Amino acid sequence: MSQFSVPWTSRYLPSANVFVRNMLLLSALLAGGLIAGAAITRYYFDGHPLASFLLILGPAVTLAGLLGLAVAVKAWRLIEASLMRFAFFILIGAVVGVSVGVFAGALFFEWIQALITHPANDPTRFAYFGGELMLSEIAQACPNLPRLVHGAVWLFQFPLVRDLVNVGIVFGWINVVPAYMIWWERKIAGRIQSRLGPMRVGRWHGWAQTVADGVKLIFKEDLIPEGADKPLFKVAAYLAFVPVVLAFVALPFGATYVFREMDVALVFILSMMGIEVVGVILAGWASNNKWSVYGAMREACQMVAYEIPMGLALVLPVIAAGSLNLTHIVDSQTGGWFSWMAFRNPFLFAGFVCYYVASLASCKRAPFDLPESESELVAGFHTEYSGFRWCLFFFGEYAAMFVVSALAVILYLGGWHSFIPPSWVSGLGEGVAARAISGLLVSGPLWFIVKCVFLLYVQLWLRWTLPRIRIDQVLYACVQVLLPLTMLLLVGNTLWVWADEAWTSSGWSGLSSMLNWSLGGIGVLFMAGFFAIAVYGFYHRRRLVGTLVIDPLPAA
Amino acid sequence: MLDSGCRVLKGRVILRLLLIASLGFVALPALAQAQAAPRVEPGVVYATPGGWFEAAMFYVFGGLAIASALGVCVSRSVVRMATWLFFALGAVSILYFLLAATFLAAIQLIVYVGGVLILLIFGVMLTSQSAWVRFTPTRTNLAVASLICVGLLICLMSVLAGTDFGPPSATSIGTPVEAIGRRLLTHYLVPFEIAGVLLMIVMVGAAHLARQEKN
Amino acid sequence: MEPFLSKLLAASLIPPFLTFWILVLWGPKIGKPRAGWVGLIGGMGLPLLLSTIVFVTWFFTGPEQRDALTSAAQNSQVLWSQLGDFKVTFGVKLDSLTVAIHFMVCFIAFWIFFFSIGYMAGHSDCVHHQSKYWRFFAYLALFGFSMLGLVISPSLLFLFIFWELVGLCSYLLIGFYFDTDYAPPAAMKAFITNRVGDFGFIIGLGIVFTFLGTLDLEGAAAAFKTQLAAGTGLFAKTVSVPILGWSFSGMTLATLMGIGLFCGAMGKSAQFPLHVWLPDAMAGPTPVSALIHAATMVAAGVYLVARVFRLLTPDAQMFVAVIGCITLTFMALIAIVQTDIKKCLAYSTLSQLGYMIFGMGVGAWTAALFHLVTHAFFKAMLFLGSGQVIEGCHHVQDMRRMGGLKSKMPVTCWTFFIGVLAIAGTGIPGFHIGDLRFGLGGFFSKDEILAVAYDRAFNWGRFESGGEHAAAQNGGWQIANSEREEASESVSLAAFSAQHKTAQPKGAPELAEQDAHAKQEGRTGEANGHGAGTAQEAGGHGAEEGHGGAAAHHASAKDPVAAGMKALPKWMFLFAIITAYITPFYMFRAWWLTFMGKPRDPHVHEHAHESKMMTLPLAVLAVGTLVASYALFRPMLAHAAPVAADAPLVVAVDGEAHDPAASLIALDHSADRNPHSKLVTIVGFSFLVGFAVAWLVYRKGLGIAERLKNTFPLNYLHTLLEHKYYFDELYGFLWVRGCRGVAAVCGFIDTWVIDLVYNLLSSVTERLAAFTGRVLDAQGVDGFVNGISETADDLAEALRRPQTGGIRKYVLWTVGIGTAVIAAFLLAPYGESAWTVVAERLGFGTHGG
Amino acid sequence: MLAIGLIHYLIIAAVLFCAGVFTMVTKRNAIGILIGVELVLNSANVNLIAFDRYHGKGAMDGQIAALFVIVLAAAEAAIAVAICMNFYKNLVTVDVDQGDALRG
Repeated sequence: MSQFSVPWTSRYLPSANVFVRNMLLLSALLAGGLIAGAAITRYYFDGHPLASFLLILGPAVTLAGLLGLAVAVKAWRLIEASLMRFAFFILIGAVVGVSVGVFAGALFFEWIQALITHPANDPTRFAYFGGELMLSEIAQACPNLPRLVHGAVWLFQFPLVRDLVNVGIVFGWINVVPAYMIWWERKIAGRIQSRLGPMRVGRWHGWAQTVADGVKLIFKEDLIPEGADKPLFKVAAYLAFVPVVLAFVALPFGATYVFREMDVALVFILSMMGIEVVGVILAGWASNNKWSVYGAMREACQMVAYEIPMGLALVLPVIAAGSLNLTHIVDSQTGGWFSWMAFRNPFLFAGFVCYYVASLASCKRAPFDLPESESELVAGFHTEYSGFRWCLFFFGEYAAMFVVSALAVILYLGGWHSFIPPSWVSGLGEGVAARAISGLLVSGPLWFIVKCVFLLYVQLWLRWTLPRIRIDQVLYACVQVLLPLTMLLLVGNTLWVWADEAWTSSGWSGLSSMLNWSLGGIGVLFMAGFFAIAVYGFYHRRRLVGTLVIDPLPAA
Repeated sequence: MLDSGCRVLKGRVILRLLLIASLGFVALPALAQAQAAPRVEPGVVYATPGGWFEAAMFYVFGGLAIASALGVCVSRSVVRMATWLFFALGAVSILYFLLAATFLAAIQLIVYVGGVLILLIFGVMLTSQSAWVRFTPTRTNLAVASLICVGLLICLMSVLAGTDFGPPSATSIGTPVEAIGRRLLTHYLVPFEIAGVLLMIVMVGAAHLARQEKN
Repeated sequence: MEPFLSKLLAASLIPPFLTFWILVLWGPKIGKPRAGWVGLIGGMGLPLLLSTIVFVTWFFTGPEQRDALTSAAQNSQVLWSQLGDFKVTFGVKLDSLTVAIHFMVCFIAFWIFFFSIGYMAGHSDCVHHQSKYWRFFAYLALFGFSMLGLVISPSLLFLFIFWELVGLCSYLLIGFYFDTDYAPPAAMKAFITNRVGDFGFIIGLGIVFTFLGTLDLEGAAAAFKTQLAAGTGLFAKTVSVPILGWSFSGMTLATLMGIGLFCGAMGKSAQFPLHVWLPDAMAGPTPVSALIHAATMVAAGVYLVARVFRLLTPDAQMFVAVIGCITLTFMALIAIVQTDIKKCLAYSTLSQLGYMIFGMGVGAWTAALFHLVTHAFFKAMLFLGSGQVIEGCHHVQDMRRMGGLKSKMPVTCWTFFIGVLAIAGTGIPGFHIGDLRFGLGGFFSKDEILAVAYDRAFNWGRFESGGEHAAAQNGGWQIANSEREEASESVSLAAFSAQHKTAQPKGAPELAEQDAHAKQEGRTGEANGHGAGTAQEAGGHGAEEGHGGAAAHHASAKDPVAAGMKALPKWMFLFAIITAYITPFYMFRAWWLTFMGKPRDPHVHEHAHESKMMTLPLAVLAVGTLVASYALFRPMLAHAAPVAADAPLVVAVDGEAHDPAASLIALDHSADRNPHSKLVTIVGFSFLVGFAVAWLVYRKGLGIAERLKNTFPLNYLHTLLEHKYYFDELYGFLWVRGCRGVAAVCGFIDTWVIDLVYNLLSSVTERLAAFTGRVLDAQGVDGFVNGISETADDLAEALRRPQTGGIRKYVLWTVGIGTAVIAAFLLAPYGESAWTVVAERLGFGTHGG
Repeated sequence: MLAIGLIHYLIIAAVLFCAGVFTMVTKRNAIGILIGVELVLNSANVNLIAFDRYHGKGAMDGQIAALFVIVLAAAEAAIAVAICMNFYKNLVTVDVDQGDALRG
């Protein structure tokens, strides 16, 4: 990725303001119009009194949107100033907020579900898209809620509405992840190379740098080279991006925070990661550029080769858990860090490492970033791409990084369970508050995201630490090292699982629990060492940065 | 310059965003199961046959499959053929979702799209001297082929039309992966093993065929 | 837990077998030091791990659970093949005996493998410039596989298969230095001698198979018992052997069966008169001598006798005892005059094996096996020590050239000394703190055998009175009770003839009379027991039961005399005692000559050195000797005894004073007849005597011994012993020359009878072939074939036309023809337009549904 | 019209089959022919799964058969691509019409 930066000075601020204002205006109008239209049609078709209610609500929402927008624009300076001061806390808060929000959303959805299947209602009526839950029925089921809430709840009985909300969440997440990861990667790269990384845009450590870059890329001219296969050139970028989005569909963030829970979620996600390559290859081919073709060829080699050890390594926990369903696999890892798959037995531990290496290769990350090696192939398959299409490739890549890390977390590192065994906090009870607390502390999307972020960090770290290896070394590492190793692990793990069952059923589980605890201990030691180094680095950050003069820089 | 570029491009940007959104949304294969609760018990598929949603999905993706197959027929560049094939295979895999064969759909995506197709493109790249080499068939060839294929299609349609398949049995809904696995390792064990042996032989054979001649 | 343990035992066979193949296939590539490590880890390390798990688990398992596990393993055997009604099953024998021996084999073999890595690396083992280091470990791994398989076999058939594999390994390893002139003959000698024994074994197996109907150990024992009780099969009045047409009277065949099975043990355990191979087997590398010819393989014979103990008759058992007695005495004598350190140890091994076999013969089942285990430990250690010496002295094996090696190899010296102490039965006789006695190895195990022998020789009379009639109520023994007077002249046949009397219907009054007789005798026995105030365990128990008339089975109430088990002849006990005095003498002699005194060959002494790696197994085995003497093995073997030695015709005697196991006869521990206290005075200090004499003779080197050798009566004895009683010469005369004579006769017949017929036949065939070739083949067959080929040629020419090679045309043709066929089918039967139907199906139809 | 039945899928399979055959017959590029073969195999798979869905006995025989077809197709594709490369190595083209000699 080339280093670029747009100085976001006050000269450009008004125009950006206008853009934001227009977009918000448009969305508010759209929302209002939609609700009004829905109300009208509803009224027209069955004369429900709700229609009149919505007819009032629609314009009200529109007005509120406009007002809010105006306030936002007028208060921009104020917001900017507070952002500058509290950006770090906002960032942390955003992660927590997303988790809490998602959790609250799931609770809300569950409630809706309970409402629909309320014994007072006939569940057969809701098997159809139309939905026939009346406002009066909602009011009957929940008499204490205000009418407004009843109206809002009414919408959610439609699966399509719920799906739309979920799609919104998925898209939002996919946008948040790459944006902040790119910024983060640049900061890490800077620190590793004894510089500071982006420091200016957004004042506090350049936190808005990626946003600025994104805006720049959107406005950049879209070039298609002469002699390129234009349809393929265009479709390639989407083929690289869309499958990753689809992979998120089956990816559970928590026990109930999954868009579509599938029996074959693992296979589905793997297949989506496989499809992503088609886009890259087509991009390389359609560019009519020999460097791009080289990149595409390398990508094809690498992906076809590394899918096998990756798949084999993913089969290990599947065997250990006895299910392909990701939620079930995570459920089998309940009970503290030592019950995570990676610490179950030595084969799984090694399998985790194998999977992580193979996943680096399948994301084209360093040291396996042969397809886009800047120094030899001039960025490889996306040499000819610019602007928004280029952006799509990168969104795809970073989202894919998140997906493979998430798979590693789900299959090997206990998914959304924290390292705390749930029995330690079992005294909380069963209420909503208790569930919320345990969702945040013991098992919840927050933990899932934290673990993913850690693995992502390791990916970034590796990229800026290891040199790129040659293509023959890449293939050697796969075919001669990883493949036999994972096959051995597969056999060993199968035998282990078999023996472990036999031992456990005979009441003797000494060896397995001993190994389990010692592997878990290794994990704890590793993490403790990691955090110790991090804390050490934080305390000595000025010395580590070295001779750089950081004080004069803004927000340093 | 910048401003005019902005204005021209803004519309296209929004269009593209919408396109991506619609691609992502429409292609969500699991939406075939959208008529039920989001929390699905494993092993049970809530596809309700006969719904309008199933019909819509079928027509969209069946149409896409047919269109892509025709695209394969009419394309001249092999890479474009492969791309069309990709769309055809993807559409067929969504048909598998509609047919409640979830596992098969995922496998189709992995093996066909992730493996075979890439292999094909690989082959194209390794075996063409120039990117744009095309071998055009003769007109006679095309005419005879079209005649026979259309004839075949008509015949097949007639056979379909003339056959009474009887009432469908409602037993086979859902794809418990476990059930497939069990059946594969019990009743179909011998074919399974033979397939495994075949794959190994193929691996060796392919490596042998594609090896570099040593001088 | 059951499948787990037996699976672990079964799994222990896999690593050595795989290791064998790995070393065979890739041995030369693996290289010199690494092949040894591969052999160590795969060949014995993993089995040792598994065996340790089993051993420890078993050790901490309660008796009831152990029995349940044993029967579960017995019941979970798998059908291997079926020949008519005869089923061959395989599985795992899981009982205390198997577990203990399995662990013993694994443990000792592991350390010997370990020793071999160092030992073999120092040997010039190149043949034609190719190292055969890996080959040694391949053989060792195969040996490990076979030995472990032998130990866990539940059936005589599999035991025999592994038995032969073990023999093969022995052959391969003895002949390891096949480029020398002495190793191949030694290997062949071992192999052929073993085959002689195995011939007997096969005959025994044949009798088992024919009459007991199964080769499964448990099944055979059960059938033996049933047939004895019913008087059928093996114990029918006259048994005629099919095929041969011989007929035996009853018990004779059973005795033959026992002797036949024992023949196998004679071969493998090198018992007189098949002992000749073992000393020559020292031609193999020293670890092999330690592994096979001291610790494990030769022990297989004892293990076999222990396993078939239940199939023995009193006569067969006496045969075993006699053979054991002869071996233990005469081989010990030979050891006195040996000068080669390894041969000295070899003869001591023979003697100790004789002890074990003798122990089996006198019924000291537990004691013999215990001696096997302790002997395995210290003899392996002794052999490894000798290997260390030989290696250190650059392949000098003559003890006369050694001496004073103590300073050069201290660890070897003192571990060797521990071995000497152990084999000599060193301990503090008659002294104990609670149950704890102080001694090493043989002090416990040999003492126990001797105690039983004493009991058998001197106290056997206690069964003459008291309990026998009472005991007659129990188990299979009732057959033998009342007709003893009729069979009095031949006690050994008492059981047999009695049983026939019972089998034939007799008058009711006679039965009643018997019953009354039995009751009366029972009462008498009871009175005796109480009145005398002696703790006659067996008699007293039997009397009570007899009195109660209850059939509660208590095997210690068995009456061995009634079954025909005679008292042991006193000379046999005497022989064993004498040997107990000889053993310390020659062992101390060997140690003193090797390590103490002054160096007799300065050249050897100068270069002697000790290898660090090879001392580790010595130390471990020294500790193992100590542990095995006291803990772990004896209780485990005692646990196995009641079931494994529950024989209907012979009894096992429990030698431990405080541990009367259920079905074993306890020793007579009354104060005046306690064998242990008797032995203290007879033989307790034999080791001191032996050591003292040896020290007196050899303290100043070889001078005194040379002088003694030349004095009158000893010089003849020395010559006799030096020639090993001229056995090799005798065999050479009998068998070798005999075989040559037979061969000459065969050669004559071959030349003058068979060849004549062959030549006649060949000339006839030649003429016939000439006719066939010229007339039938050239004209008839060739013409036919040529005609076919020409037709095929024409046909191919015609078929070549459409083969254009254009793949697309093929497809086109195929599809076109297919379409045409479908179209033809479609157009024929249907009048209605297909499209109408399609439209209707799709819902566009005008007809309506 | 709304109720999707077996026949709908069979029609799609038939169209795929014919398209595959057409591709096989008209394309001169060896890989093009391979693509046609894949289409044909896919149409067979659609048939298998559709019959399994509508007329299966619940044992999923059709799905398993389709699974085997996919596996074999993968194997076939690997071998075929290797053959194409050999073809190219020998004739410096992948035009199957050039390869009509019946010798290696």
